[in-house]
Amino acid sequence: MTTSAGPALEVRNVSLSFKGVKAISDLSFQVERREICALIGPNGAGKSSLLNILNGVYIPDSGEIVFEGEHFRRMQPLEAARRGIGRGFQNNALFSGMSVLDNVIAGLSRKSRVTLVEEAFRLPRALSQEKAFRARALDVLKLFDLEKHAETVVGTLPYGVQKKVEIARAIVARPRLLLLDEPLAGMNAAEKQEIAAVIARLNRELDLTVVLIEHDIGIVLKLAHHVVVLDYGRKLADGPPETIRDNPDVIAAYLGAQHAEAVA
Amino acid sequence: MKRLLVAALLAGTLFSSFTPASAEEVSQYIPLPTYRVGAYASSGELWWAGERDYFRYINEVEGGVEGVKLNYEEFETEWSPDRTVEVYERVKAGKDGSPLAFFFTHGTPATYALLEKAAADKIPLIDPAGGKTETVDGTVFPYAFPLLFSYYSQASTGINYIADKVGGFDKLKGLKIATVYHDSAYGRASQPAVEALAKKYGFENIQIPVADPGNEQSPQWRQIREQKPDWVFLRTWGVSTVVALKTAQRFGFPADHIIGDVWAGSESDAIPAGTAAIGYSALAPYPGGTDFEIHKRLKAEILDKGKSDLRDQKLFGAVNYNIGLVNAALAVEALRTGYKHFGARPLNGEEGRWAFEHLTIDDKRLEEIGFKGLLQQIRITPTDHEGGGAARIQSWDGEKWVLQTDWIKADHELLNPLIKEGAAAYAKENGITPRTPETETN
Amino acid sequence: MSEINLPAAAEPVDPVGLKAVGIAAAIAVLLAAPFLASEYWINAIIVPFLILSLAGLGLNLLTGYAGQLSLGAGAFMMVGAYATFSLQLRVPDLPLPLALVVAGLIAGAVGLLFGIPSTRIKGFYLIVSTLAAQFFFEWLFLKFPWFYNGNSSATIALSRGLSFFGLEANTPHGRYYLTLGIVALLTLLSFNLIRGQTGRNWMAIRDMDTAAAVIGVPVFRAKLQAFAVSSFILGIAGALWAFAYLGSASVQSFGLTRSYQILFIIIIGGLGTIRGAYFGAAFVSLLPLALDWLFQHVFGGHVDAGLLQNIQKAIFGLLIIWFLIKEPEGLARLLGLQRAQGARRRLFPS
Amino acid sequence: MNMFLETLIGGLLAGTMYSLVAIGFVLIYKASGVFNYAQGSLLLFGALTFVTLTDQGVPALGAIAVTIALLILTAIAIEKLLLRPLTNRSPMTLFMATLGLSYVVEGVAQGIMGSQVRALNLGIDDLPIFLGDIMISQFDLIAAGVALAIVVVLSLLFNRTRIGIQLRGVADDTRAALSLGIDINRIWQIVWAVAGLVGLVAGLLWGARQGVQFSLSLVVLKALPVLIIGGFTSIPGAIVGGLIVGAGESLAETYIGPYLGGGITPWFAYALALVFLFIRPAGLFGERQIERV
Repeated sequence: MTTSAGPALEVRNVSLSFKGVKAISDLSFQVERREICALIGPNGAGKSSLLNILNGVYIPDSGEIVFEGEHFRRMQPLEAARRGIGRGFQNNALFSGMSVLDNVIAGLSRKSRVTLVEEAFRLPRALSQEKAFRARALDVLKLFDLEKHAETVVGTLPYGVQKKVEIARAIVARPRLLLLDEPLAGMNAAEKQEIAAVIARLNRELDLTVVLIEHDIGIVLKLAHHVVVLDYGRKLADGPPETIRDNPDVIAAYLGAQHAEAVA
Repeated sequence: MKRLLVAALLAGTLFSSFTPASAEEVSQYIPLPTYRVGAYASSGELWWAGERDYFRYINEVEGGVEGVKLNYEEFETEWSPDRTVEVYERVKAGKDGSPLAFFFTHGTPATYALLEKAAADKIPLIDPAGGKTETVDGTVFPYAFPLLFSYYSQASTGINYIADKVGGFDKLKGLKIATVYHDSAYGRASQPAVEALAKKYGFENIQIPVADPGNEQSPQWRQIREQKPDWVFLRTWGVSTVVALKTAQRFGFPADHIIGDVWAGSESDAIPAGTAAIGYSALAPYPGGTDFEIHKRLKAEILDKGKSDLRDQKLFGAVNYNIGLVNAALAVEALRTGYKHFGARPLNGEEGRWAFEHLTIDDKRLEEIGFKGLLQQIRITPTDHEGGGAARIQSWDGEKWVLQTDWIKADHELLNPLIKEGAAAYAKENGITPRTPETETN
Repeated sequence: MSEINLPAAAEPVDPVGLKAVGIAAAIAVLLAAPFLASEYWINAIIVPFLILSLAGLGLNLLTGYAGQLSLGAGAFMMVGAYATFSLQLRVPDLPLPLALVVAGLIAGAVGLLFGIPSTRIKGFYLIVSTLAAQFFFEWLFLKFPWFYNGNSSATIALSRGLSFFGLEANTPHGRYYLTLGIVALLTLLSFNLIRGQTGRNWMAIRDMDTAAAVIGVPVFRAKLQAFAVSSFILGIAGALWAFAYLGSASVQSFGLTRSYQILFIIIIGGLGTIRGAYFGAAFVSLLPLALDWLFQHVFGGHVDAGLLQNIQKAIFGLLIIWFLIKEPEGLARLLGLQRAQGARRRLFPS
Repeated sequence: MNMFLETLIGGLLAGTMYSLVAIGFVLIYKASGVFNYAQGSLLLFGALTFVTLTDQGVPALGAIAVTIALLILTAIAIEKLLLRPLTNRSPMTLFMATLGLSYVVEGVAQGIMGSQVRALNLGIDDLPIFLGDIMISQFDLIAAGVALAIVVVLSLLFNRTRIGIQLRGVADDTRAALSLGIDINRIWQIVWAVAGLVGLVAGLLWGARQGVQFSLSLVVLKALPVLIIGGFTSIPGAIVGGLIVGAGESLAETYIGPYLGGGITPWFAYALALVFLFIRPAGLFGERQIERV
């Protein structure tokens, strides 16, 4: 664990636009280490785009990311993964041609130190790594009570279960920062409680900083230590859940009343 | 249901090699690897018609060769060497009690592919006016017969014709002769000979490649217009010949100064080129037309009795049809030579080789079999598997090929050393000790 | 939480025993084959079938598992064949199997080179880089006589024939065992690869290459590995095709139609499966012969030969369409075999 | 300088002949997402039918009408027997199905109409026209005019008519178009028929130039690099791609060829396409896929 004192993640004046449409405009906020930070806001507020910037899928027009003290004008996906940034996706980008277990083991690929030749001839080092990876992946599956689906092709599983596989894949390689894009979407109330509890436990036990996008305000207020509210790519509010709940702008943004004036 | 169908189809192939032997006397088995599908079918279709019609004529009118009937069978290969190899493997053991006396390859790529296999199985490969030029030297290649006209002879005969046209070999000095060739082994096969001839007679030799399939040739003919050659050789086939003639017309190069090689001189090369082909001449070891004695006999005995394999009777006497006739006649005369020596019963590969190496067809024999003017005099020996090396020149008048000259012979003193040298190099590389035919007995 | 999920099919009694017997029987038949089948069947059907399966296996790693479309199988086979020829000619004391391995490495390096564009170009457009390879090598190995040692027919052939560490292998049996040995070894290596981390990386790239990058799969390196391994196998298949089957080969034996044939083998056989290459190769080599035999015997002399051959070609085309409609995952599924552990339902994503 | 200009202009005009073939591909890929390997065989089938009819003495106009009718019927048959059973299958499966289709079309065409080579005279003889001392092929000029005319007609069809709008809808998102009640099957039949007609025009022009014979379907190899440069989904792209490939090949064979031994056009076209793709990975006019994750 790096012992840098500063915040785990800092977003400084980041802006992003697609062919002139401003997705994110001059956004800045900080996430402390071992904090669960929730990003909330209406659809199209730029939440998913921000996550895509954090692990290099999109390149911001301006601004920078500071992760564990290092400054990044532009993050590369592979670089982000190597530095321990795990990621879950909105419409869960699982490898639908592979089994649940294989999907989760794929999350460990950056830790693989085995060469092609060793695998081809199944040399001892390859076998031992394979055994270790499978064991670790099975442990994580147990965490999400998914062992019975281990050999099932992920494409055939219901949406809720696929979501759990995705989170499992994101944490199997012990990331230091976990980015989750609507992890609880498509789940019933019981499942939401169950997964929220797992996220909270991972945060506590693995010192895992979490940035998640969530629409269910009830869950957000209970789970998150810190909430950032986005609207039309701008930061509306940034603080502990309690202050956010009573903030008039946030309520308006959600109810849309004040929206008309803002736009006119 | 699905599994049944696939199983039935696969099972079907198991029985292919167990066909029952026919009862009456054994006939000489002649497999024909043919192509009636794909881009080469246009020339192939007529070739096989010529062969089948002549074999049928021999079987039904002359009662076989020295009494031995011919049992010919076709196998589709789509002109691909791989499928011809497969057919060769299937038939090399012979059929209905008759071994294989020889194997028609019907294409130069197939001959290249089968060279080593056939030598190992001692079965002569017959590829008239084609084949690998070095195989003319029978001492290194006992089982390969590029009869009639090798690629080197093509170059030499062409140059002899030009010399005749410009009034003598000395006039060749200082001329520019360009060759537009299809960029393949086939297209380049006569380059060594042209180089040697250029050194000997002092003309400038320009080689211009056309990439396959050759359906766009403006850059090539623009280069020709810039360099202004006196004569152009076309070493092309199929589409590249037609497009060459049309582009030449557009660039203003006179068709009567273009000479096509054997495989660029048939109706299917000239007709599509329309007016651009008028005056275009081609080397013809296989002259076109029907005013030969054999055509009269075939017309009476086969064509008019509806026994011809030709789908379109109008194509009787087309260059490709006559190729079939000549190939079949060479095979029949060789078998006849073999039967007279070994007895009138099917020959095997070794006897077939002897028969071809003692094949002689002189003018008198040509008269008897009605091939006078259609086939050149030929004398194959163990050291010379070409045996002829001459061709006539025919030019296209818009409807048909008109014969311009009698047989023009290639300059063998110049070519033979080249061939010997090539064959010796092959022998050294493959550890073959050239045989000395004089000492052989039978 | 009720999940509608079908547990894996219950294994039959004592699976290990049954499987072991099955494999032992298969090996016995394979080893005894040359003594059972006729020389024609060995030379003209089984050996080419094995080599086409090997080529299909190689291409399937790249297209079926890693999802990278390639129309260059012919080119990489060609590189393997010409490399083996040059090695055997210019390094005489190198035994053939080593020459094959080195030739495979050369083909693999060339494959890797033509895999570089795959980092920026995706989907159907990627065929441009392998087509460039296809046409470039068809030109290169014909234009410069050094590659075929200058002989006039521009063909390549092993002057000292096939040998296996000194053992003469020029007989049909020799060719069969040499081919069988190599195909079996490379199939085993491929099987190990796709079950390990490499296979997972490839399938991740095939299914969703952006997500793969984000979770840490080294996409660029894995794609190049796929091209390299695939071309390594294709190179050796090319050398076997030239010297164990044909005897002498030229640029023409590895043209674009060869690339289409190999791609066709893995699609009809089953993308993303090891067994698929074998079923596809069987379909391609046996069905035309079966159709030919069937037509010769049924229609024989009564129908015009040209019409017969063309109708046969049309029927083969209809059969292709029919198989593709009936069974999207290819023959491997059609023949109802239990899906191999490595096989996946996923087809090449659009 | 004239040599360069003539080579360039000659190449550009020759390129339009490639575009004609490429347009057929684009139409079918744009509307039904099928990379139609059988486009060459259909092009051949059209030209062969026309020539066979005219050889039988049928007047040109009558032959054209019959051929067009036949192509429309073929399009409907292809849609019913091939596209409908294979809807929403992967492009690879569809690509291979069109390989099967090409065997069927070529087998039937060669079986019924024979394989002899036929001359085709469209009344346009391939004579030179001189601009100063730059020589242009009259035939290629007319072909270029035909290609441009087809592009104009097609863009009118696509942008102005109701069917055209539906076509573009289907091309953009098949499922969305289906949900709006657009009859996908009818649209695909129309697209394949139009592609067949464009193929017929290309077949007649190429047939007049090289004779109507079975290697006519090899023309597809010339169209592939054009498609890759221009993008699979844009008709103007096919024209621009054709011009670039035509000019590129012509200049390369004349200026670079001699140093490399000549005959470099086939691979040079793909090398050119590779360079363009590095700049724009989905072709000049093809739509860039935005990474939706």
